[in-house]
Amino acid sequence: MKNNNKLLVVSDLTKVFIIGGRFLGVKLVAVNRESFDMEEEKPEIFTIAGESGCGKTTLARMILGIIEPTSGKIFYKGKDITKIQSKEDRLDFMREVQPIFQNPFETFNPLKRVESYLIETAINFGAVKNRSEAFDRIEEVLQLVGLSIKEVEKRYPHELSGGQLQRVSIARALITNPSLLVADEPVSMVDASIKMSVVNLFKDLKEKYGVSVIYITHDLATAYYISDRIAIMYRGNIVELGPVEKVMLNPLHPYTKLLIEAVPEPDPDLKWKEEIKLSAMEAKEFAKLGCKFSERCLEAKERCHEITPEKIFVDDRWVMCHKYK
Amino acid sequence: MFVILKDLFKYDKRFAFGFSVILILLFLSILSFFSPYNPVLWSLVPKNLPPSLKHILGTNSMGQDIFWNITHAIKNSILLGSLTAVISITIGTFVGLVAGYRGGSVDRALMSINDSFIVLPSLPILILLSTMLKERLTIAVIAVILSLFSWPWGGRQVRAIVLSLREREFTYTAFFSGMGTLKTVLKEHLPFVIPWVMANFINTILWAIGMETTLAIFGLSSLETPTIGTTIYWANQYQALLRGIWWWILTPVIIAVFLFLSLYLLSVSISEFLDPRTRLQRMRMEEVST
Amino acid sequence: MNLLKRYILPRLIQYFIVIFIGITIVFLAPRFIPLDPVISVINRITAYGAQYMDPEALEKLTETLKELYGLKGSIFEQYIKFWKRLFRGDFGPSLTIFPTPVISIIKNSLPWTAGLLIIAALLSWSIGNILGGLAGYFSNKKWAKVLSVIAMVIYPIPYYIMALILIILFAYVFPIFPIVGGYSIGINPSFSFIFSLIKHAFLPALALVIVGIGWWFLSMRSLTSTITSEDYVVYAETMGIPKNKVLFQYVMKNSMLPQITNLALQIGGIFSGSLVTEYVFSYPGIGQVLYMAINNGDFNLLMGIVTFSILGIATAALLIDLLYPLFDPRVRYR
Amino acid sequence: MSILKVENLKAYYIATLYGIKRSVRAVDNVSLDIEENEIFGIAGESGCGKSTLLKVIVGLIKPPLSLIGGMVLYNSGKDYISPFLLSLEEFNKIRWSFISYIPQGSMNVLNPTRKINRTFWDVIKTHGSEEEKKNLKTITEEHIKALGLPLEVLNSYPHQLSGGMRQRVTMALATILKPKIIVADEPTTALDVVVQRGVLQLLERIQEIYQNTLIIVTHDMAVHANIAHRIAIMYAGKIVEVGKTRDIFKNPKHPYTKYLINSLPKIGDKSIRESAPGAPPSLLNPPSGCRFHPRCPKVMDICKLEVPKLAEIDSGHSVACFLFTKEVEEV
Repeated sequence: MKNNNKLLVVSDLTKVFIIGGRFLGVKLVAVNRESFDMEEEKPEIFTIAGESGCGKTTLARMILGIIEPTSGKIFYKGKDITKIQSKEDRLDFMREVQPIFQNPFETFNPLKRVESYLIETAINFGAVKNRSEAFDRIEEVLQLVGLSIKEVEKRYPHELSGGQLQRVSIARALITNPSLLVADEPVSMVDASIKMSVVNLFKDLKEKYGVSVIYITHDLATAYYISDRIAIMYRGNIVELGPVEKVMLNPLHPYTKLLIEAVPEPDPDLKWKEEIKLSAMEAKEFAKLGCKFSERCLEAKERCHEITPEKIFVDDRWVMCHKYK
Repeated sequence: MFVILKDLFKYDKRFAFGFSVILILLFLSILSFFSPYNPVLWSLVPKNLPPSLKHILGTNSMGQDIFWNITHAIKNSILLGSLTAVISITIGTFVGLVAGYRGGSVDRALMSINDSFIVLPSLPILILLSTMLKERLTIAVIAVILSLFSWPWGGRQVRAIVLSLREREFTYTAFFSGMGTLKTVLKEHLPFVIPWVMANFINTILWAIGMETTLAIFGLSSLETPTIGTTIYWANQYQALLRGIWWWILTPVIIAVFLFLSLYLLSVSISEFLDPRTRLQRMRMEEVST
Repeated sequence: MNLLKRYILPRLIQYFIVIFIGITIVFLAPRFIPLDPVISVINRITAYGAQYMDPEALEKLTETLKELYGLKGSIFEQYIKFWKRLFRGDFGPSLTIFPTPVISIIKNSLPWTAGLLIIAALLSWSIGNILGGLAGYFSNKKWAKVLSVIAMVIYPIPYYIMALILIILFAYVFPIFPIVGGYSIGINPSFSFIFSLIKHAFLPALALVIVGIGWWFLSMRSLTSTITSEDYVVYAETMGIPKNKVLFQYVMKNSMLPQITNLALQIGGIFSGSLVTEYVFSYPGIGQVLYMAINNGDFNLLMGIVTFSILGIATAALLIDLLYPLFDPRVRYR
Repeated sequence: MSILKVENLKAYYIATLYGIKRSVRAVDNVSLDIEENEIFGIAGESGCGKSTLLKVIVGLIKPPLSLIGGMVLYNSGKDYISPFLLSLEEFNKIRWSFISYIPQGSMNVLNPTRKINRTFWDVIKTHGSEEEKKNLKTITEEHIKALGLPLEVLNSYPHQLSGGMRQRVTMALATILKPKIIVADEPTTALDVVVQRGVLQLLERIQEIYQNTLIIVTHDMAVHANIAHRIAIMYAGKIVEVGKTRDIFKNPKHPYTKYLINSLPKIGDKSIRESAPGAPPSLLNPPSGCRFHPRCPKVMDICKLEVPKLAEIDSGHSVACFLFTKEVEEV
């Protein structure tokens, strides 16, 4: 089987949300028939980037099994996880794939001590036999993220800083020795002065412990900094996917170009020169025929408005644009 | 627990008032167990006596001592309210939990029934039901039929709380910590639901006592059992006010006002105190002061 | 189109569900409760001294009563018939005022109740909301706090107790108002008739309005204090826009919106209140008729009133809901 | 000549709940001089007091925030006036026509039940001259056109506009009366990068057209690099460094600023970035002496005891750090 040495295969994945009841609701295609895969042998940080509402979080949640795809399949180490039924299989899967969430203050119940989640994870996944062993394991993972049990013990979330909490969140995810972390905007709420230490942590995890990471972000600078490959999403589609250097330094898709140009450089010598145009009212691009970016695309031709472009492999990457056919 | 009560008592005037009055009323209702008169029997004392040392609140036209009678009435009214609250909160919480956690068509079906009961005018239907059951009405039966119209409010609110909790990130953290649904509900969500249940419990008691009083006016209650409502009913039947036996009608009215007021103030102050947001604020403040 | 699909249609569906559930309960209640209205009427007749009724006549009477109550045939047939009669507005004859049809008794007393109810609801809604809005916006002012305390004391008191307190105060302690009736007997329709009408309606309306104000005041106050901390209000204040404009155009306009929906939800409660109040003040509305029906075991009349109130309240609530988009542009343009 | 002066400003949040009192020392002894016709950036992490500083600058002091000491002065052309000393009426006169404010989270600052043009008219009616009040329609339309926004937004309700458009409408609203000073609190947070760029360009354009002063607060250093002329760095309620944008980015002095600048990732550069150790302190109970000392790699004994004063070390470049100055802040 071709999926044999793949860590994760996402194929033809679609999620349609119906807002407001089955009869009267409005359809919203959050993720539209997307596919990609990750190697098992070679751990990597795979970034899914895009603006709000592009479907990146929906995609991540489907991979985590929190929401059910409308159609399509997700294979984790050859096993279709959309078909998981039994509690044991679910636990087995969660042992391998763990999430990191966006808001560290929301990751833990504000009315509970944070260590309770660490203990629960250690015990529920059978990593340890009893509470004292659990504490050994917890100390181990906390040290991995640069904390110690003393800093965390008996603390409520509000007594820790955002950076510390995000580390605890990562430590919790590591207790089960997972092979894949799915991190949804893990540093967007972390203070600037400690942001990079959290980002570096992901890098370390990959390099030293062989953990692969799916990094969901809108922050292209950190995406460039840590990732190996990147997928740029626009309105439910991955419009460009490839090695991060290729995609970000030499973007092919017009949307990727626009996105990268819009990122402000933290250098007063590299100020923006020309102005960009913004669309006045948000067009209903989700329901649109053809390429969803065509309304905003400066290079759009007639066919772009009518025919949905196919994915083409150009210069080491997949691009979803008529220009390269 | 005691510390919390002390804090509330000290810093919240509404609580202090409500709690004191409720304690007094509870004391009165306990007194009923030591009542020298059987509340169901008539003509035990001379009729229509104004308040005096022997009969603190006077006597009524049925030959009953009003003070001892009202202690029974308070006890029975509170009992009725609590019973209704227990029944309707159990149903409401159950329906809300099921709708919130199951979602989908189960949720839609349950909620449209629920919402219909909310919009439905309750009094006419309650009147219809109690007219039908007129001869068999007891405290328990009244509590059951009152519950028919008080569960939906709770059901709706529990569902709303559950829906918002389900989408919060810590619920996912609990899920990925390998906690099952039941454990998540009990350990993660209950602290958010309980304050609401407490407040709603008191509010339902309030509503039920009010409703029973209203039904009793129409003569649709367990008329032999003294409650605040039936006391007023009998006073009206004998036209106490027109005949100048003001102590007969005034006693239950004043008791009712104090009972409703204190229950309401208790529910407001408790729900404010237990609200997770205030609770968090308090936790933060304590951290500073220590 | 979207408004119809997303807003109006779901509400219409809900309306029909409400009517369906309500009417079904009304239909089922007497049939599932272990007391037979027919037998209880016959018991009453026998108690009045008709002991010598021969069995055949008794049988006939039972049949007639069953016919009158719609209790003939299988439960399903009865149910269909029940709806059919409902559509014709036929609730059978009243037993107390035999053979006046129930519908015409209701028709006679309905204007009284509707008048009292609408006036009380509108008055308490507008006064309560304006005062509550002011108190929520100027929450630090002394008068706002005093008003809040008063509202907190009034709010939990049921209509009935309030009515009694008013009677004790204004008809007994200070005999200003008449205790009972809808108008003084023997006055011709004229200016003094209207005056008498107002004088008689004053206390019942006052009881409804006072309790109503307490409710609307408290809910409006909490809504307003939430809205007052909304970004757009804080910003309007930052912009230095005059206080009264901020209060009415920015705060009240937005906090009134949920109150419209609440009015739809609350209308059943106000109706219940008016039933009781009418009875206490012997005001000639539905409440009085209801009391008569209960006391005389007038089954048809009771069923008619209950059915009618379900239809009326649900329709009123629906109308209020349907008017809502006129006030909220977010629902109007979606 | 400076158009706005902040002198030894102290503003705390003071709250009481069930008998426990707490005070957050959000702005603690801050002084600033802001020039005419410049874009001045204030940078810092969440909870460092930068938004509070802005609020006090525009005179928005409402409980639980209270002013403990210090002064804010506006240069009205003739003399300095302080928003704290004006009556509400006098203050209303200068609001919007002299100083205006674009608040944080301005996604929701537009009244959902009021058409956009009504809000513009409200502002003109409140603060404009008689002349302006007469022509409020044309003034509004011309202003919208000048900023390059489509006219149809005026006839819309807020919920009909996209987030970016709402943000730009708010900016137009803040500048309708051509104020001398515009104060913007995190104007681009929560916006997507493409929209963010459009919004920043609009801010720059406004500043170019009206030649006024723009004070912009954001935690995003890249935004400052692109738009600000001068930057102040805030840490735990205090300003630790002020300088020209180039100086701050190319030659940061304060150890905290160094961490902040050096940790910024850049597209096209994969070299390792390091964060400052530890975490920012709680303002309920800030550390003694220099508030950065527990995290500072170059901490000295004096840092734990004395508070360093913000002092000029180069022309237009001031630092509050004992590595560069020996001056101690008197409280």
